[in-house]
Amino acid sequence: MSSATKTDIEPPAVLKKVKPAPWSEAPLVLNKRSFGWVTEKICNVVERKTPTWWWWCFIIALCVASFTGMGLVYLVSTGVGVWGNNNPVNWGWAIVNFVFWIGIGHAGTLISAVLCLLKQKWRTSINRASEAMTVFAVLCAGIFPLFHVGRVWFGWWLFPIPNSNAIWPQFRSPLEWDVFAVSTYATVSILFWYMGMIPDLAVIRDRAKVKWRKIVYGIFSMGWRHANNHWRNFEMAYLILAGLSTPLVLSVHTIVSFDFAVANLPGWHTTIFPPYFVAGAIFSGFGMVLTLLLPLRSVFGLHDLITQKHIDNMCKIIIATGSLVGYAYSMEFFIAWYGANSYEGFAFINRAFGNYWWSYWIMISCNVISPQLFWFRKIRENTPLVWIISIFVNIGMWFERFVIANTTLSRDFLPSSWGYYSPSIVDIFTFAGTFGFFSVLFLLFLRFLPLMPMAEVKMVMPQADPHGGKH
Amino acid sequence: MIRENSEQIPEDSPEPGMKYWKSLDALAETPGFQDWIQDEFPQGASMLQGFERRGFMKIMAASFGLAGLGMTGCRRPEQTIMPYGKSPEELIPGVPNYYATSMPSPHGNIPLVVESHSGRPTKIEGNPSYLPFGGSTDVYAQASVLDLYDPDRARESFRKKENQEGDLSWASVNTNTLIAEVSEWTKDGNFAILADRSFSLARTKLSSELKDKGVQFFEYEAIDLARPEKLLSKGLRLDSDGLRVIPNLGKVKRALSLDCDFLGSREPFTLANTRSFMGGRKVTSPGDAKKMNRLYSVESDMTLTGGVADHRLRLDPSQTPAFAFLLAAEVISVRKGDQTLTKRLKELGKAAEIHREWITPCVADLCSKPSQSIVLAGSHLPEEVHVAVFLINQSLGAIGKTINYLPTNDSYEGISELIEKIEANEIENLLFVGGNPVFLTDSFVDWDRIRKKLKKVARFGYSLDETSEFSDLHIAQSHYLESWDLSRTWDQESIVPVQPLIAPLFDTVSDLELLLSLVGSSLTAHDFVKSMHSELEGSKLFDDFLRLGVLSANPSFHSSPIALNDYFDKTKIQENSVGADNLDLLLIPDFHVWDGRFINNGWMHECPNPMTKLTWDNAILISPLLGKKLQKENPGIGLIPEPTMLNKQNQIAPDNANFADGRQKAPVVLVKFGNRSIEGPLYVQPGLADYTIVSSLGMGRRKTGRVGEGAGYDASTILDQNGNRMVSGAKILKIAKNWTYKKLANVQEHWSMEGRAIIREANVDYYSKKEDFAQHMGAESHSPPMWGKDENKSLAHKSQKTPRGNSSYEHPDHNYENSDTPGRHQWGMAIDLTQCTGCSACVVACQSENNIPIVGKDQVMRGREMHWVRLDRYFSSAEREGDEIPSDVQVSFQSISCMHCETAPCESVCPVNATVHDEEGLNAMAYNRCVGTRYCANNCPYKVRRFNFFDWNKRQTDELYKGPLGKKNDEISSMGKNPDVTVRMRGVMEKCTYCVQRIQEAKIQVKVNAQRAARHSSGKDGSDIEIDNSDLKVPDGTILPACSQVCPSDGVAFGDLSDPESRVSKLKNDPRNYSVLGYLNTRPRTTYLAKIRNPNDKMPDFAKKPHSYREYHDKAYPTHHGEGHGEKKETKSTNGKGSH
Amino acid sequence: MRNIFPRWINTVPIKLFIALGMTGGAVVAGISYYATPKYTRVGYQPTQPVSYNHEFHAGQLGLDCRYCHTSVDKSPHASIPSANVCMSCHKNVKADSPLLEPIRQSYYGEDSNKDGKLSEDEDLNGDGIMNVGAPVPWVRLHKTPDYVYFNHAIHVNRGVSCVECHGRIDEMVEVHHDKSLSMSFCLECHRKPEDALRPMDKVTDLAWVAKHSLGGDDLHTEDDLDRIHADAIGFAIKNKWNVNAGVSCTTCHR
Amino acid sequence: MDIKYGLSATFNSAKDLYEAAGKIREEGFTSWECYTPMPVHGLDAQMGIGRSKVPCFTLAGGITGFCTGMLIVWYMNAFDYPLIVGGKPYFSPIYPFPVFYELTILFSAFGTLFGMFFLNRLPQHHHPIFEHPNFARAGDDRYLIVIEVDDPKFDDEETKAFLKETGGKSITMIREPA
Repeated sequence: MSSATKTDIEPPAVLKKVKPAPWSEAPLVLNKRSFGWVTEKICNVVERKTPTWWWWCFIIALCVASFTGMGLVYLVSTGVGVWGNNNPVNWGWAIVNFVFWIGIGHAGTLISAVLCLLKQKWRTSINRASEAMTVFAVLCAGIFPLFHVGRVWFGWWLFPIPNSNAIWPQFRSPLEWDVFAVSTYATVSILFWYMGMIPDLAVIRDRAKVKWRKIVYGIFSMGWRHANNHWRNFEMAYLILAGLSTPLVLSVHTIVSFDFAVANLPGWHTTIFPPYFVAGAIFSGFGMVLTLLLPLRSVFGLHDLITQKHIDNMCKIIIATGSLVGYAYSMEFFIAWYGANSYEGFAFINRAFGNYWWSYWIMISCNVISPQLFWFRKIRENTPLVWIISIFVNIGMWFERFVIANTTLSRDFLPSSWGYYSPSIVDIFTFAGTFGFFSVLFLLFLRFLPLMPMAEVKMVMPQADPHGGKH
Repeated sequence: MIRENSEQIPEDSPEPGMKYWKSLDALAETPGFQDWIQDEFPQGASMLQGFERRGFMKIMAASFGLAGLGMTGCRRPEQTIMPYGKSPEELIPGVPNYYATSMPSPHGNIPLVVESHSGRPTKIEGNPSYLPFGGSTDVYAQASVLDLYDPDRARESFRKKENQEGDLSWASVNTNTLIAEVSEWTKDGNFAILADRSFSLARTKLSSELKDKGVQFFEYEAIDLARPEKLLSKGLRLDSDGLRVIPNLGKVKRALSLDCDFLGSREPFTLANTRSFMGGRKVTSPGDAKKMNRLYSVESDMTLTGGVADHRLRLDPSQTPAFAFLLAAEVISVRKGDQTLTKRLKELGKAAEIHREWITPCVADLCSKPSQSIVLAGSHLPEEVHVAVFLINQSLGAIGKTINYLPTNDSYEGISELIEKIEANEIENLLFVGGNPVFLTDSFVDWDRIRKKLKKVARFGYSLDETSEFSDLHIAQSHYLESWDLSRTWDQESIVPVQPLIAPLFDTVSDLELLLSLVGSSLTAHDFVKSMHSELEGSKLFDDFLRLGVLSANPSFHSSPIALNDYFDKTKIQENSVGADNLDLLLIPDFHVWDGRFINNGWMHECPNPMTKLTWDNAILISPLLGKKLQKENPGIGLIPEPTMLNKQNQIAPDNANFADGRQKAPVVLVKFGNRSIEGPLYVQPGLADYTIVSSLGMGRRKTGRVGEGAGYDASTILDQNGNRMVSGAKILKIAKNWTYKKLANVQEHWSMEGRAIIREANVDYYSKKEDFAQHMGAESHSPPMWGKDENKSLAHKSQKTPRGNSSYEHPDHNYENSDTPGRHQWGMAIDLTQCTGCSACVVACQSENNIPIVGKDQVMRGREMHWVRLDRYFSSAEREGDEIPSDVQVSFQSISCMHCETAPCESVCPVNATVHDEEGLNAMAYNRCVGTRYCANNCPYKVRRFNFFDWNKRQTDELYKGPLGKKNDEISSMGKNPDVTVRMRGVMEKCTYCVQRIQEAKIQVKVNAQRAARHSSGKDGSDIEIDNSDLKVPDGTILPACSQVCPSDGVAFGDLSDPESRVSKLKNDPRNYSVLGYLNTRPRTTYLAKIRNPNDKMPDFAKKPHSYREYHDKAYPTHHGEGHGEKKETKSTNGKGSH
Repeated sequence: MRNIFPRWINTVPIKLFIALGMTGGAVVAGISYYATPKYTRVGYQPTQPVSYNHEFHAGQLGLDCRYCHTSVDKSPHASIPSANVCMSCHKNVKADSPLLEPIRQSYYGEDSNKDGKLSEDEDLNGDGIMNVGAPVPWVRLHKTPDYVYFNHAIHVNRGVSCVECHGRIDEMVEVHHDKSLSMSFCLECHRKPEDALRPMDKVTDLAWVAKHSLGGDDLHTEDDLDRIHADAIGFAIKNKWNVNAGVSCTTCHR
Repeated sequence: MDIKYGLSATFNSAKDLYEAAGKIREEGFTSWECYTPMPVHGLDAQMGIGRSKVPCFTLAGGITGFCTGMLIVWYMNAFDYPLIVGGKPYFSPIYPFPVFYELTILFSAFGTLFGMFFLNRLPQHHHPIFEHPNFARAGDDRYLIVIEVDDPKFDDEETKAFLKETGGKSITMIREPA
């Protein structure tokens, strides 16, 4: 690499003969920054005095989050009736939001785990933040399946706990599977996230001037001491967790998709759901990552660490997954037509042209059309535009879940029981609140935790090479 | 259920101060109560146990320590009540008793057997001893028990107080003092009583006694079902006061109804009619299909009768007379009757000549089976029509065979005479007994003027209403379940008792008691009835009479033929033609509230009108043609929705109303006729005569209880003093500059079956060619056999042995055979769609039996109605444009409730095992295990599961959104709850259980009896006695779920599938038997028998296949589209699956 | 830079871990003991308005349960006797024991001189009818939740003794709640009915235990034989009577 | 009197550390350790240490998870209280799939993390190395090598000299206050 070519050590004789093709990959850290600079840059975010903008954002986020709180209190005290659900449409926004948030989570795990296995070095500067996103998104998601039930106070019946009624959960139900999938997902994400943070916490601990910082970071860094032996086990554990998270992340949305695929309703009962949901999840996840990181990048001036290359890569993943999702949409229609089941056929015609046609076309335009813009370098390089499109992706993916859940339920088998669903004000506020809740958590993360894994960033810098850049 | 625990009230807690509980404790001192403890009810104290444990028994516990006794005690009437044969001799706590009584109704008393849980009437059933009804009841009888527990009924008597501002308030008074006061009035001669119609012998006797005392007695009934009989006997110049039509439809093969809804709720004797007529449509083999009767209906409204009809002609009421005359002319000429009469009738019927091609074949058909035919005319039609119809039946020779004419002799003076007398100052004091005349006659009586002419006015009524506001005194009336009476059925075949199941809950008296004290008799109502009974001919023991509940009398029918050749000479030919600006207006009693008497009955309000599917409201019904016209002329009206793309593409049929978020948005209009008018929301009703407006009486009351407040609009202005219910020359007008709208709670937005094989129908000829046509419909006819290799095994074998699912892992048998607890029965249900008229009695019966809550209009509009039985109504029509709302429709009803699928989709998605199968094939729903994920409801293809979105049973329906702060329900309403069924709390799912409480009770009884019998026979300690399975099986027909027990046409069969001899097994083996959505392999235990129609191929509107079948065929095989009637399709579907 | 924490801190984590583990275990144990019917119901012993002595009546006198609880074999509910049942004996026996005052009140009511006739001054509310007094407010002991439908008749008639759910009432001076009556308690018996079944005439014989009919046998102790015999009887009855105690929801929940 | 822990030498680049480490290994030192701001690839080999043992813990966790999953489902739905649910088999290895799948992953993850902690003897909040005056730089951009006093070949002077010639700067003795 550029820095490596500068070193005055003679390359071995072999290379003289081979003449390797000139290696021109954009560097992952620009302007030949030093380790010190990286450490300074990242720790500074945590160490410097709390900026006023942070306080403003935090307070606003807190207010928004309170919507969820109030919504849930009202819900539990009064009954599910305060939501818009009705008889044909027994699942309204609650489940839509659940699937939406879970989906958001996926990018984090994907970046930190899958890309790690694929040895994608560029992941290093973005994985910490996206893992944080995963954890917080899953927390937001968890709220809905828990509170959408009629008697929350009996929620514990879903867990296999011995009781004096001598009766157990029913393990054939996708909802029961969700309990295991989601709780596992949350736990493993947190473990992975925390373990990755230990060395960085140690760094902050070592730099800390104030007593309480020393103690708090000291406790959480577990007495890490950058010893090679530590690194050895750490790296192994990290690799294994990555290896575990990869099948996990795929299974979670597969199982979430079972909530629909296992049911027998036209438009739900399809085998295409698992892959299609996973693709959608990654799609929306990367949308969210961009939505979060682009502002961070400019606020903290991380342009050298989150480079155009990163943005390009993410945009490309969005094109790919977006197209996958688009393919799934068209394939659903094909199967519905090819299967020649009149109920199935109608379900899809109804999706596109029936009482919820608008939601369908919002979904198509946001998920299938808008990402295609990323084919053009100009657009990928126009950061504000990328940010806007990433938001479209999020909107689109929320509507995808809405379309799947509601169009099918509102018009299923017997025309006599057809109905229409529209959310109540409580629905809307409860959902809006979760964004506040998410922001609160994310802001706290920015303020107190290293938003990039310093060690990993350093590893991909030329200085890290023990052979002084000899390839 | 869990509700109770949350508000368990300890025994020692002070009583909650509910007025009537206090009064109960007071009542607990009354002699009757004490007596009863002494004699009747030794182990009364133990009642507490039985009661306290049920949700609704909290209240008892709340009253003093022995509330149980206190309550149950004073619930019991003074005199001993002989239980019906079914019930045990003495009252055992926890075991319900059954008592025979009867419900007064405008068409005679309905004989009943009432289930009573320790003095609390909870469920109404028909009395099978009265054969014409065969133990069935109508929707009103079912709902009437709720009125007993109506929180808004008059709990004591009142005296009106009017302060300076003129706004009135009521001061409560002891009832007896008021009665004493009123009986003073009888002394002077200018006292009159205006009573509602009653079939009570006791009242007749007393009223005559009153007349002797110089009291003038008048009667008024807005929907006077006795009117036609008066008209007829007048027309026929008979000396009897009336000549009542008593159809005898069992023998009928051909029937024609002239705007007569003789199967619906608005004509008298419909229970008997339904039973006998639908009996004539029962089909078990192509053989009897040939014998099946045929119904022609000529009607203006879309009635239930029209729904059953094989041929239906839409005709505006003003055109009906002409049609009747032409019909008469035809029949008489075919039957070689009097020429001149025929000629005259032809002239009169000129206007109907346009229907000639309909009439000729129809008459030919009627006359082909003369003595087995019948023609019936609607009660709102004019005298001439009734006479003409009499002549038709006479010349058909139907009289005495398919129809009887019963001379009736109860003359009475009506309201117009009363008014004249008041005008003439002959009356100063007036007493209203029952009814609600001030509200109903407002349009033609100037009550303000009348009031000035009257000195004192008293009102005897069930609740404070318009008439009470008109009066100074309100005397509280008892419910019929609190009263004694002796009365008659409509056909006067039987004399029936009205006996109380419960002492008056409040300070009320029955009408009989009132009249008794007015005549100054010292007898109690019971003694009076008893004495009257002893005078009856053929009467034996009073107790036996009460036990049986009926005493047959033999009325003598009119037989002598009548010649009326000159009758029609002075009848003038009316030339009036109908049109958009000259509409006919027909007033019918409202389905929900009849003439307003059920205005405060939540069950009736929430039971959807079978045709319009409206709850909590009535609407101004207009025809699609008129609707389209209005929509075209005023684009802003928003009456019919803009055709969507799917409509245009013929993917789905257009809705017949605008639905905003599931709420029907109906424009409110003014209908003007002469100087009168009505104002209400419009509703486009397929099947209505083009220029007819149908409007219903009884809604839109000004003064009601909380339930009926603001329900519907008032159409009483249509009435006039002659009791006419038809007006011509009506016009529809805008009420204000811009359109105003009313939100209606419609429970079924979509009226078309969309060619899905949900209700499967065929005509007799096709059915006789192809018995199993139903099995060749729907996706399952193309799928592999549902039962795998067992496809051809017997039903019993399938129901027990065929494992569910077909995977390679070990499956549970249906009956758990490999477990320690194999099922002894396999429950199942078969519903014969041919038998369903849509009377909706099953809906309310189920609600009453299973403690199903009322959710209120707002929640119904949100799609949260709780009925376990949903009566789906579909219209189908001949081929139509994609976005056209049809005018000529065939109606099909289907009652849908939990199907108890053997491979239930709801079960496998429940995460907590709250809904699982039991060993007898019931899909159990354990409310107390449910957490309320609602996944099961989503996954139910039939959408029969209902979720408690709120605490329906606890909160008032208008306080739901206030949560814990909302007002609680008045506890009295919970006294009527069935203690054998859990009262559900919020957040749990519920659904039809096949009345599992009845199943369990029956099984327990059988076991107990078997065990005791065996022991007695062995005489030993019992350890050696042998009891085998057969002793422990419940005999077929013992268990009747509420819906099947109430059904007038026996359309619902329930029983054990593992017993090949059971009725249900036999029905399920009928080739017509099919499963709804069978292709999903849910294997429902409730299956349906396809509907058979019996059209006449000579008729102009004859279609080779029922419309719904055509629609199905066109959707399923688009390539043969339009061959719906063709011969080719015939061959297509006969060679069944594979050919497509 | 210096150490932030003292040396002893290195042992804290493991200690913490153990401590948490133990408290967790304690909490679980506590809940499963104190918060389940085994604890919340068993032993409940309210004071009754009349201190009726079951040990004396049922035990020593040997009154049959059904003498007072008349509807137990006919109805879902075993009724509590009304005053006249008590008085059928206590008119003569202990006719004026102060303990029985409430019963007499309830029984005689207005007939204060107990001559069975109503005199003018006795007729308090002047209705000319001899009214009984306020009933005796017995306190309820055994209670299943209102979504559970327990039926006494079927159990009593099919050879399940009172003792199975109510314990040795005949040994209780004042009755207390003896069994947990939780769902698992019911299931236990419904899964193995043979353990509870006995001959019909032994149902109200709370002291009954299956005695073996074989002679002494040195291979077995008496108890073993009794146990074996009891099982044998249970199974015999179960099969002969075709007893099939359901374990599905509909058996108890409606 | 302070307790000696070991001698530390500082290096400025990964390369220097790497080579120094090689030399120390050849010298035959046994208890010594490198402190680096990030994992240095190939250093294990250079220091002569083998592969990490973490995977064993993962495997153990995984097996436990799988068995737990299968067992609870079989016990609860097929053995203890078998109920007829949608006519499906009481037990089949198919429908519990999501359950045992997730539990396998969950338990492996725990195994991994706690295995790592165990092998690294973490948490250990107190350690002599923290007494090193310039330890903070080890997490930043400096590389340390510490040869501990309890190494048999350790000798204040010689080791110091030896470290110097490996190219280590600012050689310091780490002392821990008693």
